[in-house]
Amino acid sequence: MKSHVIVFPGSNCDRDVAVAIEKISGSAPEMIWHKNTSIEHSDLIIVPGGFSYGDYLRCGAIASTSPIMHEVVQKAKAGVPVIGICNGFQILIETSLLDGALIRNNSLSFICRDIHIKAENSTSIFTKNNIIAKMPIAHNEGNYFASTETLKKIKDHDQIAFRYCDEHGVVNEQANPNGSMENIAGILNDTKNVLGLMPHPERAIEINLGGDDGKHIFESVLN
Amino acid sequence: MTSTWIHKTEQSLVESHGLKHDEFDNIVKGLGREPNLTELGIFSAMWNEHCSYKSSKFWLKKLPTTGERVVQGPGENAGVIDIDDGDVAVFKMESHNHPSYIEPYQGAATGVGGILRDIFTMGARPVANLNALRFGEPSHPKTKHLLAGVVEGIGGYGNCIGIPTVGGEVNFHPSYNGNILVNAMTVGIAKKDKIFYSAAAGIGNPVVYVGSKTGRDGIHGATMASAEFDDDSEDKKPTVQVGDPFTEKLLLEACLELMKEEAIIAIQDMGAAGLTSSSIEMASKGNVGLEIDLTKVPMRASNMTAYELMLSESQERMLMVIDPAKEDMARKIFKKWDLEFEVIGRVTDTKNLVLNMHGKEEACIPINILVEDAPEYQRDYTISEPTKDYTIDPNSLNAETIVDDLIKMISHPNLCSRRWIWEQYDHMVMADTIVRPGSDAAVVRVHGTNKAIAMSTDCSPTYCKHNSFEGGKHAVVETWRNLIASGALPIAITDCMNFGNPEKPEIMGQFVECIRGMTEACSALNYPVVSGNVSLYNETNGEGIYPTPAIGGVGLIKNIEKTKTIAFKKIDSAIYLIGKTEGHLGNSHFLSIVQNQEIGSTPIINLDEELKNGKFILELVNKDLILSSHDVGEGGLLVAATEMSMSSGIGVSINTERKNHAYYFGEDQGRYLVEVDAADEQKFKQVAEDHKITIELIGRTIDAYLMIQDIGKVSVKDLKSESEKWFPNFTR
Amino acid sequence: MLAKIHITLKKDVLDPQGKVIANSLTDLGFGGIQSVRQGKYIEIILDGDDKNAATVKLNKMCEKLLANLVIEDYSVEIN
Amino acid sequence: MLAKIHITLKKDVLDPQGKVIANSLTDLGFGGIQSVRQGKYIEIILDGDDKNAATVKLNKMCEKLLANLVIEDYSVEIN
Ligand SMILES: Nc1ncnc2c1ncn2[C@@H]1O[C@H](COP(=O)(O)OP(=O)(O)O)[C@@H](O)[C@H]1O
Ligand SMILES: [Mg+2]
Repeated sequence: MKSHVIVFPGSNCDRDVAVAIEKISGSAPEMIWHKNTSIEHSDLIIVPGGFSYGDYLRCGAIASTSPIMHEVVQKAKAGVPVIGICNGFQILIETSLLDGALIRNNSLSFICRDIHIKAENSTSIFTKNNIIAKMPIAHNEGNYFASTETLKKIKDHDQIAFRYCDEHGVVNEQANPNGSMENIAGILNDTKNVLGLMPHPERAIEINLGGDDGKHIFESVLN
Repeated sequence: MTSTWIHKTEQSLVESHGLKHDEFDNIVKGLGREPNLTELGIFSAMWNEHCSYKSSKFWLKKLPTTGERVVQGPGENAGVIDIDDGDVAVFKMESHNHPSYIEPYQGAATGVGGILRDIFTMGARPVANLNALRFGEPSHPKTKHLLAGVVEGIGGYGNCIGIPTVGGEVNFHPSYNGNILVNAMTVGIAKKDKIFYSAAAGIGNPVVYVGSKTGRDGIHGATMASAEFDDDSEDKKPTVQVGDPFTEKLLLEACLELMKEEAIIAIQDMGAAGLTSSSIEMASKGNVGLEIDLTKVPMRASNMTAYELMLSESQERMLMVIDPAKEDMARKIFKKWDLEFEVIGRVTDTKNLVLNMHGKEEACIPINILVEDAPEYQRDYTISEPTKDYTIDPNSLNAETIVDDLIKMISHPNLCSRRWIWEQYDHMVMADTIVRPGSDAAVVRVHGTNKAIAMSTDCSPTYCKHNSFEGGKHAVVETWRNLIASGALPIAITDCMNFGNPEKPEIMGQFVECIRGMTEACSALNYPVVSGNVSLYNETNGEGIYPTPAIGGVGLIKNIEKTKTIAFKKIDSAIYLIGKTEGHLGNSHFLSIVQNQEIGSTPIINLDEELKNGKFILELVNKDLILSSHDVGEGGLLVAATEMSMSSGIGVSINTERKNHAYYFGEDQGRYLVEVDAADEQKFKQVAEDHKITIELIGRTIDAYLMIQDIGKVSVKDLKSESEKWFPNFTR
Repeated sequence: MLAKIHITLKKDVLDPQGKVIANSLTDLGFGGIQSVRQGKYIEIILDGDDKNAATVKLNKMCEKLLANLVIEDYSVEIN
Repeated sequence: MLAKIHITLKKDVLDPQGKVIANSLTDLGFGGIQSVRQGKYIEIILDGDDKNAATVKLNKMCEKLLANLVIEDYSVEIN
């Protein structure tokens, strides 16, 4: 099992995700600096959370043009599993690996709290554990938006990975923390090997941190 | 040197630099000539209250600053304490009051940026931010804008750089209507043998500037922080600094990367008074001189003068003295992080600060006159009589209103849930937050270990106003209790002394008394001061703020499994009150919130009792005899019990002998509520008896309701929604 | 050469910020506000004085980085 | 009535975003960039057709809410 974590100058969840992967899989991922241009054989690439370039201009925009992202896109197209978490999700969206856009939370404020998500697609490698999971979100721009056609397309192709829900798995407006269309918390590409999600599974890997539901998402890929 | 153009007749120039006449005379005496403008600017920056501590130094020396675990006390960028295994915690609190009043977002953001640099300058990786905030009354027209801006600014900076903001406090009081307080605290972790200091050394060694370019930001910021506000101050706006948290993140990583090499001889962040204070601090500590070529300073604006370069407060910059053999390696690291790296000068043996620009000498000042000759005042002070006690007629209060009064209290801005604030802060990044905001202390694990540090900030300004001595004691003790209640061994504090104009004897008297109170508490609890900050002249149009010695306490939890939170853990546990309850309603939240009057005396703390009860709690923690614990503070017993319920959803049925307001809402000191598993009750009582601790069974946990026998009940869900609605409604 | 770039949200894209600004303005007593949309305004100072070449370049900058064409439109203007 | 409002940072105020955008454009191979400054562009649709009255109102909006006069300048234009 060989995994890689991409590190941008303003990434700040890179260490957290590396700790989580090592804890779950037993082997530490390799950290890849954004100025690198290639990644050798990889079983999983993670684009972590943070503020890659301060979130200046648009979240993820500047990072998406970095040399390493060109390689990540190639790998993704070749079928390598890729997960973008929070800012990583924003970056994957900006590279067009994933559809739609992430705009300002409808509250206009940063939100850091535990939420629940529910796996919608149960066929992808990331969602086969089919869970209702509690984990934190921490973002300013996690409000998922897609045009009517795009939304139809991702639904038709079963690309919605997770939706925000309440603790019992009910998807409703109260459970939507940021205004995302149809409570979308995470989506897949059409070949289902690329996942982007706003919640932070790497912050939910042990009871001491408030819960370990995040493990399921990694376990379903790592095992 | 040609400029002898300042004549004493040009008093306005001297005055506009905030210097008194005799201070100016001392400059002339020290230099043997009149200073030029650049030099005048340097003296003005160094000798203002903010940098020189001229009114407070004499009194600060009285604080206890040593202890078994103190590695570095006050005097460096931050204090350092030993947390075992070769690890240390590095921490400090700092004010950014005036800038935050002028521009709340940027003022608060750059306050966070500044305190972070103080911590990583010492070689520590910051792991937690806290903030102590005071605003005017909610009905004041500026309060909403200031609150929203400050909270967003703190979050904006901390979230971006990726350091969790895990705690703090906030109060509203009319005394802050025209002068809010924004105090930011950062805690970092380092290795004990890898701490970096600021003393320059090695004649000829390069002085290196790193970080952002210098612009005309905040010129005279440090002087402004020491001047009273008047109605014109809002026009002094163009000097506001803008924070760049992304660059700070780069600077943090670059500095920590370089610190792994043996390259840095001295390092100092550029905070207030930028290049001036950092260069002088380094030279003075190292007892050497510095020669700087200002032409080399990376500049953002064109045509900057020596004066502007020396006084600019552009953010995200550092000054270092490095080993010349490591210069190329160091440069490479900073280039990798896209930061400026320029050798701007050398260490000299002249003991002078010499500034050149375009081949011309712009200043030459002996360091010792800047530092040792800095003014120090023992200002006159008068101590106000503590406010007298006030006895409330027990018959005037009807016990039937207790539940309604409780709801009024927990939904009041000074006692309600702060969730709206801390949900805007990323309090979990770095994945080591063991106890999140909303409990007594925040608890953050030392990465890769099984131990943690606990942190809390506190101060009750109304206590300090009505009895500055007891108020000073209280602020220290309250943080201590919060650490204890979390299961931590309290180790040391940092302080941020926010007061009015020290030239007024009654304000100076408040300062003196608060220091005396803090000193007593710190000594009794073996809880020394390792760093701090003083912010004076917090006044608007002659009205001083309430004395506000904000305290930040840090403690150690050796095994995170022993951490305690305020949340009830299960149904059917016994709830015990530790400590004596007389029913002290003077100067309480009950009176201020429910009766709308600020009267009566500040409660008195018995430090022996305090120590005894605190040690008892720690013993219970060690013996695993309690499930949860909470200190009884603002609002008294019933508010504390309610907080434990709200934070868990578990209810409590209270059945006590005394059933009156004074009992339920009195703010007697030295008390805790603990939850004891029914199976452990006997053992618990035995330990209490062994230590002669006053305990009182007040009730048992139940499902979902707060019930007070013979008085009334209310659901925990309703309490929670009452407690959580004020902030969102106010800021909508 | 000074280039002025306007980046605006596409018509059917939700603008939470614009909506909140509109509400706040109304709350402040400003009547008659039908809608508010917030966009970006970027000023770039470029070397040289070939306006045509610059226009081509600026359009590319917008497409590659400055605008997100999924949700945004842009316009370029050179003084 | 469509009003266009530009909000820009005052001259000497640091623009962290502009700096990062300039670097990133240069990294992408766009040469000759001297500086980038990022501001806001707000479009407001207002009832009525009295341009003078609207201008007064829009200036007030900028001062009260839209612009942060401590660090920003603004300009108003009505079509
Ligand atoms: N400005 C703030 N920022 C972050 N957390 C805060 C802030 N103000 C209060 N809190 C958190 O809310 C909780 C309650 O605060 P407070 O009422 O001051 O507690 P206590 O009385 O126990 O000291 C604490 O966990 C505290 O850290
Ligand atoms: Mg407490």
